[in-house]
Order: sequence, then C-alpha cells, then structure tokens
Amino acid sequence: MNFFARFAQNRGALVGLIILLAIILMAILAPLLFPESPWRMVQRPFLPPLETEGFPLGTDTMGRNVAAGLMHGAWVSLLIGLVSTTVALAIGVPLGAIAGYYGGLVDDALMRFTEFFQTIPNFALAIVLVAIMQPSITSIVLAIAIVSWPPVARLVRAEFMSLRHREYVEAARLVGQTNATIILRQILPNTLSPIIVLASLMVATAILLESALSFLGLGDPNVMSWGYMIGAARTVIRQAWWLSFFPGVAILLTVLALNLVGEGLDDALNPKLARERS
Amino acid sequence: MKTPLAIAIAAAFTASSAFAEEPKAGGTIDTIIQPEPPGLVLGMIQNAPTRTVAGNIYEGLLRYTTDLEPQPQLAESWEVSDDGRTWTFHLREDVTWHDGEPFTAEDVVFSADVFHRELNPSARAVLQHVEAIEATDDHTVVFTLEKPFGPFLISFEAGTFTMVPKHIYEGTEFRDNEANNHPIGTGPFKFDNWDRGTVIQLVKNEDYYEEDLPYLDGINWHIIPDGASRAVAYENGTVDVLPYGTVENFDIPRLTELDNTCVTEQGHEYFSPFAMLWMNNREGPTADKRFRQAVMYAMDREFARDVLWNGLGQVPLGAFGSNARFQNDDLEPYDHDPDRARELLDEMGYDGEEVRLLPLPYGETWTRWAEAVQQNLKEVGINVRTEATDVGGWNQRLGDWDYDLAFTYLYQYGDPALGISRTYLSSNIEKGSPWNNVEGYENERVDELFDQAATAFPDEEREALYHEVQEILQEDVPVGWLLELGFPTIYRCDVKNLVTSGVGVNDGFKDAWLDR
Amino acid sequence: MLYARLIVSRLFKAVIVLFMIIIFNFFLIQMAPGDPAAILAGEAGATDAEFLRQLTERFGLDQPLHVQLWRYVSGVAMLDFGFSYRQQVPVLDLILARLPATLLLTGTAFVLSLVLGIVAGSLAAARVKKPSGSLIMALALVFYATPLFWVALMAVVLFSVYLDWLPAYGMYTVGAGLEGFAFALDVGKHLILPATTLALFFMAIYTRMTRASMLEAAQQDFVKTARAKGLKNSVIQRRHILRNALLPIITLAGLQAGQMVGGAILTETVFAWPGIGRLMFEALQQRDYNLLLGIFFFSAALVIVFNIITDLVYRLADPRIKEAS
Amino acid sequence: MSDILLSLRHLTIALPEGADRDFAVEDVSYDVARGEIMCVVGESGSGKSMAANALMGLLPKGVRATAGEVVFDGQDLLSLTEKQHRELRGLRIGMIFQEPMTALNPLMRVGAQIGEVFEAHNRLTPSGRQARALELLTEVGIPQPEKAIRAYPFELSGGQRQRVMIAMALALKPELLIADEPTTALDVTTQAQILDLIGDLQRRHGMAVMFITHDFGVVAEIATRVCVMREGRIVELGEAREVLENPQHEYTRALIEAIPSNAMPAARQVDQTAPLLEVRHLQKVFRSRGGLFKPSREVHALNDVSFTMARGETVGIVGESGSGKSTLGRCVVRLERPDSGELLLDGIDLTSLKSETLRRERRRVQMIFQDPYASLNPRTRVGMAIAQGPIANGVDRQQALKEAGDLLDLVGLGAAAAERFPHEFSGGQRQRIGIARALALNPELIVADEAVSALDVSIQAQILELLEDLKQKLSLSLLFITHDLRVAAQICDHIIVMQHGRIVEHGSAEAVFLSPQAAYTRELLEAIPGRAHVLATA
Repeated sequence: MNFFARFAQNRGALVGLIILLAIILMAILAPLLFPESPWRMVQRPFLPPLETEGFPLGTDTMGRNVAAGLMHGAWVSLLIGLVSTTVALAIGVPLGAIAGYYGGLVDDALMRFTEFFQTIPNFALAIVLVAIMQPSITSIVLAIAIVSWPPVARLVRAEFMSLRHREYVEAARLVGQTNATIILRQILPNTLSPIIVLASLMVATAILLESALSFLGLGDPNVMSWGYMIGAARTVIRQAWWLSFFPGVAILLTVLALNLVGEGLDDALNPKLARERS
Repeated sequence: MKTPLAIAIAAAFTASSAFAEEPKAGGTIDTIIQPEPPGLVLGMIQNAPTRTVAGNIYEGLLRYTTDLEPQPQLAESWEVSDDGRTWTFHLREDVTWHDGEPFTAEDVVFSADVFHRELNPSARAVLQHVEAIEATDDHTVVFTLEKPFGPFLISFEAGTFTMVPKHIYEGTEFRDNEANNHPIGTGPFKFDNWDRGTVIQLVKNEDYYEEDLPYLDGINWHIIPDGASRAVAYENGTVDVLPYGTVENFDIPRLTELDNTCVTEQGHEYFSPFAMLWMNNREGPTADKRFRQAVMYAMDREFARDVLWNGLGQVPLGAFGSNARFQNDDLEPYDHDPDRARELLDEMGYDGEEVRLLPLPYGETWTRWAEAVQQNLKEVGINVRTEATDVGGWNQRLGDWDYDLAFTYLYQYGDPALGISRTYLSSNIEKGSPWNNVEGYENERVDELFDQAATAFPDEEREALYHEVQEILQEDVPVGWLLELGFPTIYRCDVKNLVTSGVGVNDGFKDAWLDR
Repeated sequence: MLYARLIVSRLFKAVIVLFMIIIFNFFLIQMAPGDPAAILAGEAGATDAEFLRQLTERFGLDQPLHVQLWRYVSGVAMLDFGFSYRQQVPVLDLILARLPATLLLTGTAFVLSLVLGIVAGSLAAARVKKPSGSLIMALALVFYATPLFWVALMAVVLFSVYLDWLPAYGMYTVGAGLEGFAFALDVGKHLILPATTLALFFMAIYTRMTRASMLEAAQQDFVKTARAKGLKNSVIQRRHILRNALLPIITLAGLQAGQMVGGAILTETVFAWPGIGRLMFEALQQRDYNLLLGIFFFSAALVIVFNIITDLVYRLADPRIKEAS
Repeated sequence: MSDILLSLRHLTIALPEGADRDFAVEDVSYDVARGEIMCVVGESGSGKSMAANALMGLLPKGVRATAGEVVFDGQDLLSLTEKQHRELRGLRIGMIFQEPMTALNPLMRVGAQIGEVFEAHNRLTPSGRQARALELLTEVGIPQPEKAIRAYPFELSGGQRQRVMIAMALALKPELLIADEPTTALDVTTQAQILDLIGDLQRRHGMAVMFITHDFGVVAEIATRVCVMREGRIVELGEAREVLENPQHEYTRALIEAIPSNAMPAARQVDQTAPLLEVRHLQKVFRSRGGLFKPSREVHALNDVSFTMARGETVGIVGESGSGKSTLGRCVVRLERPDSGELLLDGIDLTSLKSETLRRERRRVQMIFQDPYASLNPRTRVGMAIAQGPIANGVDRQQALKEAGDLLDLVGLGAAAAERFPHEFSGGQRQRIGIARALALNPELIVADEAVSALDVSIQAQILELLEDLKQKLSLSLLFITHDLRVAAQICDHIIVMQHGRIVEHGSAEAVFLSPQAAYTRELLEAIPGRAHVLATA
C-alpha cells in the first residue's frame, strides 16, 4: 500500500486533513475575501452573528468584522505554529542527534542542558521570555520554540541511540563514512517519521500556547491572531459569546485536525501499528 | 448605548440626595481591591489600591467634598494669614491612635516634616513650598510657607498627607518597621487581617471619635485577579461594591442593569484622571507641531468614549480638565476631522516614517483604545506600529523617552499647580520617570506663566495666568488630550451613603451603612 | 539502602540543577526592561529622583550585578530568599503561604486526571473499534484541543453564573468563619471547578497515552501466554496489559506533574486561586526579582521532587530497574 | 493410531487482505495421537504455527479459519465460543512459545505467573497454588526452586525461563502440549537440555505433543511422526524415521540435505608463513558506567585471546552466547576498541589507529552482518548502499555505482537490483547485498558475524555456497563467527572454540569436529540435535 492509501485508511486522519486544508484555504483567501485590514472598525460594535449582511459572524467590541479577523487570524496562527515548530526542530534535532550519536560525556552534557530546560515549567518560562523580549511575533515564536524543543531533542536522541548500533550504521562506519555523513545520510532519514508526527503535534501545541499567551495579554498587538481574539473577548464573554466562541472553535478545530493528521501520519509511517489501531 | 447608564446614574443621585432615612449600624461590607496593594502604610506607599484600602485606616487633617471644598477631619478648624503664608490648624482633642495612644500636634509635625519629607514624593511637591512646621501646643500646628501657594489647602487629603504615629516610627528605619505589617492609624476602621492573594479585612474602630461612626462592623477587600471573575463575584452576591477599575468597562452596562444596583461617577473629583497621549516632542515626526495637531484631528475621541468607556467621561477641550480650576472655555476644540489631519500631514511633508505607539498596560480597555487610535491614525496615512509592553517595559521606555506615542493617564489633584503644570514645565524634564514632562516640551513663556500662577494670590490673578497658558498649549499640542475618565463605582442600592467625598470609597466607608 | 543511595545521588544532582537555574534566571530577569523601583514609583502616580534613589538603594539594585548575584546565591544557600520588593515580606513567607494552595489544586487535578485518564484510556483500549471506544477518544481529543482558559471561562459562566452550583473563584468563602470539616467542605467546593478544568487537558493526555500504551502492550508475547493459560480477558487486560502499559505513563505523569505548576498559572488567574502560579505572573509584572526567582526556585524544586518520586515509583513498578542504573 | 486426540480436517486459514498470499494454511489434514510427539516442520512463512494458533483460539487479528475443522477429543474447536475455548486452554491444552525472554510478564513473579493457571481454572487455594508451583518448578529442573518462585523473569536465564514456561504449560496436566519453536532462541547446550526435558515429561505424563520447528535435527531427536509444510500446504507426512531416512518429497530431501553434515571439505593448502592477521593477548572488559554513588559492573568479554590467521584462510570462531566471539569480531573490525593487546593486520596494529587514520584504514577489514533486515538502510537504494564505501574512500560516484552493479552480478542478484530498495528483497537476497557491500572495498579480511544464523536452512545453504564460491574466486580471507559448529565445520579451515571470553580449543576443522580435545567442545558437539542420526547416516 502506498503512503496516502495507508493514511486515508484512518478515517479520522482524512477528516483532519480536510479540516486542515480548509483552514489553510481560509488563510490564503483572507486577503482576497477581506482585503481591508481586520482591525478596521466598520460597523456598530457587538453585532450578533447572522443578523447583518456582510457580517456573518458579527462584530466585536469595537465594530470590527469577526469573520475578517477569523480568516486573517488563520494565517497568523498557522504561521506561528509552523515557524515556532521549525525553530524548535532546528534546536532540538541537532542537539538530540549529537547527544544520541556520540553518547558518553557529550550526551551527558547535552541531556543535562535539556533537563535544565525541562525543570523550569514550560508555560512559566514562555511567559517570562515573552515578557522580557516584550510581546511581538518574533518573541512569541522564539519563546514557544525555546520551551518546546526539549521533547524533540529527547525523541531524536532516543531514536539515534537505538539506530546508532544498527548494523547498517556500523556498516557505514566500517566503509569509512564520516560521522557527519552517517548522521545526516544514514540515521537522520530513518528518524524522520517520528519527528514528523511529533512536529504535527507541536504545531498544535504552539497554537494553543500562543493563544494562552495572548489570553494573558502577551500577544503581538499588530497581528490579528485567534488567541488575541479570545483574549480580547474574554472580558465580554457574557455579553457577546460569539466573540470568544468562534476563535475558540477555530483553535479547537485546528488543533484537532493537526492531531488527527498526526495520528494518520503515524499510522502511515508505521504500518505495523496502524493495523491494530484503526 | 448611553441611555441605561445615564438613567442609573440619575437614580443614584436621587438615592444619595434623599437620605433622610435613619442610618442602621452593623453589617460587614464585601468589596474588591485590584490589584493587590504592595502594603498598607499610606505615606510610605501611594499607589491607588493602597490609598483605597488604607484611606479607611488612616486620616489626613482635612477631607474634601465632591466639590473639593475642604472639610474638618483631624483638624477641627484652620485659618490663614492675610499674606497667604501662615496656616494654623486646630486639631481635635479626642482622637486616639488604634493602639490607644493620643493623637497630638507632635504627630502632625513628625508626619509632615520627617516622615513625608523622607518618603513621600507627592507630599514633597507641596512641602517644598513650606518653610517651617511647628506645634505651638498639643493641638495646634502652624505651617509657614515661603510664598503663598495656591493649592496648599487642597493638599491635606489622607492619601497624600497621611498622619502617621510618631511614637511608632520615630527613630526607626521606616520601611523596616514591624508595624508596617499591622498599620496603626486614627481612622474609622482598624486593620485586622491580610490573607495574601485572597482578602484584606478591616474591622470597626470601636473607639472612633466621631459619634456613631462608623456604622459598618467591617470591610472585606477581596482580591480577585481576573476581571471576569470580579464581575461574577458581584453578580452572585459575594461582593456589594465594585470600586472603579475593578471591572472591565464592557461589563459595566450589564452589571448596572442588575437588580438593586446603583452606580455613581462621583468620588473621583480629587483625582480627575485625565487620559493623555504622550507625543515625543524631541525627535521624529512627533517633534513637528503640525503632526501633533494632525493626531488630535485624526483621533475619534467621541467613539472611544462611547464605545470603549460606555459613554462615561468627557472629551476634554484642552490641557485643563473640566474639574480643574481655572479652565478656559474659549479655546478652539480639536474635533474629529481626518481631512484636516491629512492636510496638516501634507503641509509638513510627512513621509510615512514609522511611528511607535505604546499602549498603557493597564487592562483591556486601554489595549482596545490603542487599537482604535492606531486605526484612526492609519486612516489618515500615519504609519503606526503598536509595541506592547508590560508595566515594567512601559515605565522603562517612557523613563528613557524611547517612544513616539504613548498612552497614559494622570491625576489632576484638584489644582493645576499640583496636577497639570508638572506635565508642561521644562524644569520637570528628567529621565527615569514616566510621570513628569515626558514629552520633552520646552516653552519659556509656559514655564513662566505656570510658575507665577502657582504662587499668585488671590485666585483671580491665577485665573488670568492660567487662561493664557491654555491658549499656548492649545496651539502647541505638547501631548494629546484624550479623555477625562469617568470612573464609576457600582454598588448595591442598599449600601447607603457610600460616596461622600472627593476621593470616593478611599475614605467613604466611614459614613456608609447597610439598609438590610 | 538502594533507595537511600539513589535519593542522595539525585538530591546532589538536584542541587546543581537548582544552582544553575538560579543563575540562569537571575540573568534572564535582569534582561527584562524596567526595574521594581520604577514600577513601585510608577504605581504611586508621582515620583521624584529621590524616591527612586531610595528604593534602588534599599533593594540593593545600585550594586554591580555580580555583587547582587553573590548576595542572592549566598542567601539562598542559607535558605534566605530575600524580601519581596513589592510586598515587603520575606519571599519565603509569601511562597510558603501560597504553596499549599497550588499543591492542593495541582495535586487534586493530577490525581483526578491520572485516575480518570487511565480508566478512560483502558476502557477505550478494551473497546477499540467499537463506538464507545471511539467516543472516549473523540472526547479526549476535544479536551486536548480546547484551550484551557476557554474551558475555564465557559465553566464559570455555566456552573457559577447560570446554574449557581459552585463558587466561581477563590479558595474559601471569605468571612464565613468556617472551621474544621465545614471549612474543608467549603474549600472542596471551591476546588471543583479549577481542579476539573486543569485536569481535563491532562486527563486527555493520559487517556490517549494509556490507550496507545495498552494497545502496544497487548501485542507482547506474554499476553499470548496469559491467554494460553485460559485467563479471562478482563484479568489479562488488568493484570498483564494495564500493568505493563502503566510504565510509560508513570514517566509521562512525572514530567507532567512538574509542568502542571506552570499550567496552573492560567487556572489560578481565572479562578482567583491564591497559588504560586498567579504569584509568579504578578511578580513578573512587578519585576519583583527576589519573589520571581524564589518562585522559579521552588517550582523547579517541585519538578525535581516529582522526578525523584517518579523514579522511585517506577522502581517499585518495574522490578527490572532495581538492578540497572 | 486408534487413540487420536486431535484431528485437523481440511483446515484452511485465510490471511487478511493485502498479505502476500491469500491463505496461511490451505486444506491441511493431520492427526495427533495420545502419547506421541508430532513434529510440524517448515521454514518461515510455511504456516506451520497457524494450525496450532487456530486450535488454541489465538489467531492474530484479521486471520481466521475459513474451512475445515479441528477436532479435539471429539469436539470441533473452531465452533467453540470464546468462553468454552478459554476453559480448554491451559487445562487440556498447554502451550509454550519461542521467545522465553518476552513470553513471561516482566512485572510478575514467577510463582504468581504459574499460580495464575490454577486461578484461571479455579483450582486450589492461593497457598496451594504456590505449593504446586514449587513442585512444578522442581519437576522442570530449575535450580533453587524456592528462590526461583520469588524471582522476576529477568532474573532467570533463557533456559530457565523456558523451563518456567513448561512448568506453566504442564500445571494442569494437559492432554496436549503445543510447543512452538521452543528451543530456537536458545544456545545449543540449553536446547539439548530442554529437548530432553520435553521428551522426558511427555513420556512421564503420557501426553501428546505438537512440536513446531524448522530444524530437522530436532525432528531426528524427538519426533514420533513428522509433518513437513511448505507455503501453507503439507508436502510430506509420516513416521519420523521413515521421512528422515527415505524422504519422498523433493523439498523434504532438500531440507534434510541442507543440514550441514559431517562431511569435511578438503583441507586447502594455505601459506602459513605469511600471517594476515595476528591477534595478541587481546583483552576487553565491559563496564556498566557507575555513577557517583553507583558501583560499576564488569564483564570479561575477551580474556587474553591470541591467534593468527593466514592470507586466504577461513577461520571459524565458535561459541555460545556470552562467549565473547562477537566481541572478538567487532574488535577486529574496530567497532569495539580492545582494552589491551594487539591486532596486527599485515603488520599494522589496528588497535593504535586514531579516528581519521582509522577511517582511512577501515576498508581493509569489512564485515558481513547477522540480521539481513537490519544491515541495510531501508531508505538507501541497494546500488548506493554498496557504492557508499568506495565513494567515502574517494572513488568517483559514477564509477562506484557501476562497480556496485558488477558486484550485484557477482553475488547473483543482477545489476538491475541496484535501483531497488532493500524491502523489495528477501532475507537471503539481502544477505547477498550485504556480502556485495563488504566486497566493494576489496578488503583483505572479511569478518562474517553469524552471517547465516537468521536464515532458513535452505537459504543458509545457498549463502554458504556463495561464500565458498567467492572464497575460491577471490581468494578471500574470512573470519567466520557462528554459534553453529556444523556450519563452521563446513566452511572453515581452522576452528577456534570460545567460552567465557577465552579460547578453549583451536585446531583444524577436522580435528576439532571429529576429535575434540576440550571437554567444552565435546559438550557442544554432543548437544547438536539430531547428531546421532547424522552420524548414523554419514
């Protein structure tokens, strides 16, 4: 069976993929459907959904179009999720690879370093980092990346440790390949599937983290993200449920979709398990 | 949007003016303090929550009505010499501290001359005009000023000029004094308990010198960090009074529509909080007067008041708020006029240089406001980028003058010489503080006029000077004048007589009683 | 004896990690803009240079950084965490006053999420491919994907405001003067919403993990052996599959238990729970360096304690570990 | 044959969709009588275990019996409910498995696991169960049964665990014992003991045994009757002796012939004067790294090992697990670094080489690995896998790939194989790829570490043939590491027998095999299953 067929066998994963594609489509279409800035105050505040033409999801506390915010927010949330995950991978993969491949003192040192980051509660550290760098897209992405790389490092390390004594790796050493070649060409490609699965979940977690930061008022004030929308709407949750409801659902769906896709990837990449699970 | 609130306010007025009923004693009031104060010793700490709680423990020599008329408190009476330089206060003789020691003139001299001179910057601003303070007998104190000082008599409010017990603080390191954890005042309530993060509890001072007062057995100040939870606390009946700033503005209309709920905007006349937009006069586009004027025209301040502040407050004419003395009504207002703003920008040749805007990190309303202003400015072609900061960052950036536009609000303290001139005097330009002349405005004539007006005597002379200074400021726009904030107090209608002074609940529980 | 040696060695490591954390956080916090003196002055709404100078000197912030660090570290070595700049109270007192609340909240949430998660996970594993199993997993996924604070807000609106079943915030009814059992009951009532909210997310994690782990354990040879003995399926599930499946969950739970303190920040904020998570956020905003460092120290210490406990539990659960490392 | 206990009639078991064939077992019929040992023999994928799983009701998910019946004592097992089936398991049919390491629950004490059998069928009181468990452990010959009953599985050796499994299977004196490759994972001496034990118990309890194996040696050792299976069908069925001596089917014959015999290859003339490899006083100790408060533990893997081998010679290193034979091989290729001693290859001391020099010198000694599934990178094309060595040593990429094609030709796969991925090949084919890879660098010495152990016997024979062939063509020097004396005897000029890190015997293949000097060597030889039969037929 090919990869996609195996993926599609998990019906949940297929649903997840469709939701995810829809959200990506939303992000792409946002500037076309709502060319105006989502920050523009265009109507009376607190218009409920479905009551006024052109404002299917109503307006917010200042008369901004919720639908526009939601679509522009899709872009921001996905971007934050993707970029921070990429940065986290860029930190975690090399660290884990080196620790797992070389073992011994190098491993000890790098793992102490990793443990050190895991000893400070994640969310607390993220808050402090954003507060220190002052909230902006860059600082948020960095903070999320800094608190989410340790699991990557641990995973990659574990994979490397189990793979470095595989016979094909030893064969590569025997024929005189350099350590760098072995790490990059022999081992790393074989660790990709768990990394991809983890990464899909990390994107989801990053979106949740961003929303939590925004909720505490640590969002970037120049971009309309879903987290910002909920954070801004929480004070009026009683008067205008739709303001926090729609972005909340958007986050839920995105995170859900990413998880489902992650599971599907896991199934597709590890066919043995898939048969048991689906 | 505005109607229900206006009715509610009207109702509150009638309720409070019609208190012919006989006060009932007893009952404990639950209210909210936000944020949790750092400590309760007034004079050592002057931030808003400390004032609010400790204003019921400590007292000043005078008290002020909602029209800012001085009333006797610890001082029974006072008189001023003809040259306006010598002020004599006659103290009540039946006052004791919470620990039973008598309150005397020595306490006043110690508080003013030693304690406040060392610890209290806002008292220092007044005390710099005071040459000498003497206790002529146990119950008489004489202040001698270098020159007449217009706002002198309005400076004795408890939060600014607290009376602290000499017998406890004299000769000690004030900030390390054990008694700081258990404040001793002369006020109607005594400190009882502070469960950090949860509640501060005050109990009735049984030995209070004013007859029958206070009526209440105690006050519980609940500490609830989240705005939405604070609103819930009022809704489900846990608390009876929401002092200003404890619930988000968006919740106010909903809360005021609840049964048995009254609201008053009174009780902030002494502070008259005035929201402003710092504009950096030193560099960048904001250094150009025309740019600053354009900003004034670009902002839709009515929208901000109606939508963000629920119609509470007043769009100011210029630098002097409507509660301030000596306001000049003849100034030309800055109405919302985007075209005029664009014209001014064209005229100065604004090239789209990025302007950084710092919102005030004091809650959602301020954040929303910054978003609205950013949008207003963008619409006239100003390239604004908002830079979020927390309180620490905001302080630092303003103190370092590292901003282009920044939100703030300042108290007016009842007199231009106390609350207004500090923003415009060039002598008040100093790095490191977000409360002085942060915008860096320098105008010799303005300096001169403010200086003369502060010490001019009598008031007619001051008025002329202040009117002239307002005209200059109106043209120069050193800062943006956003809104005179209306800070409503929401309470159950059966809490009677809550706001009786110009500082509202800060010392209001003294007269309050429960009609239950 | 073995345990004693293990604990000693882990404590030794812990001291080093804590020391590193102090230093790391010390410099981290220094990088934040603004300082506590300016903030305190700022709150007063009025200030002058004299006032700032007094505070800076009093807080020791006028000293060079290395002197400040040295003072702090040598203080901590004597278990002196300094004074809170803002609250003028020893940091240790503040933290110890708040710590029980956090431990109660996170502990309850932890136990709740672990127990419910494992139960739900095993049910789902036993009912794999059946609608009931899928329903459990779908719910777990939804809980996992829903922002914690959002659930918290919705829970308050529903249970406190509309239904008025449970208190919306705080840890006990202020002024009720309850004692003994009545007080415990009162605290319990206040605990329900925050603990459940906090537990939901973690419960979802444990549910998913338990199920996956059990399905994996079910593949092991010894399960076939057990079936060959003629054991009932329920006994196999419980005694053979679940017990083995719990091992990875112990590890995960150990990691999560420490992280819960961080996750509690949101819950404590929404529910006004007087714990150290909230204290931390406030201390950060106030640049109350000593307090913030103290909280970091304690939460890191908590994480380490949890890790050691996890290790011990793991050792109890898995006889193989006693021999190895 | 009147006393038939179990009867399989036209049993067909279907595999789930997408498997490489439709049926695991197709139209299989055979009987097992009380008191006999029926050996079901086949190579991997022959479906030999499937019938056993079906009658136990332990078929993997998605696999089910679609036709035929399994009659046990008059009852069709396929028609039983799960509950009825459960009551049969453990009580009337016992089963033991291949992997003693994983077949026991690692978290339960041995006694408790045995006790569970009684519990499952509501026999005895809890204390009675423990008493019976102790008796059973004594019966299966576990040393110190009082201690063993309180032990966890990991505290026991593989053979002991298999004894525990047997004790468990016999607890309720079942009428039928199914043994699914129970000795495959064990060392040869242990295997002999377990086979003895099973035979012994079978005789004492008079039960029927269905013994599943791939090894005709085992068949010769214990079988009453034998059933040979291939790709899900029976190819031959009959009395064991008859089948062994006079196999009717070609496949059976091939299997029996594939067992390495005593026939020694003609000793070749090797120039002993120019040693290629000289090993002197090699020492290697493995230490578990102790922590600050943790004692370190030591295992002496190599203890003063010295030998020489000549160019063009094949030397076999034989030993059981833990003998140090693999460590020796890994030291020679420098995947491990010996603690002391010398390894002279053509006079150059390999032990003293440092990383960069070592990397360059590596091509001189190459290795063929044990596991054909793990020795090739699943994401690298076969041609590239072979060419990687030359490329790393500076050969032009195109050139290296071309040569890889030639090598694939040489090992009998054809140059076209270069474009494919490892998973497209069978185990034997992969082992050929592994050999091609080892040859790609023109090494002076090849170390083959259990190179045929993971393969089915028929494939094993083919690979050994290939190696023999290559030895002739390329005059290879080969260090052949194996646990199987028979295999070593077939291909090696010299044999070194190792035990506990020491060389216990070293001599020509013929000498070691036919007139062993060391007691341990004799023990090893005697443990080979079916030796009596082989000797008889030789």
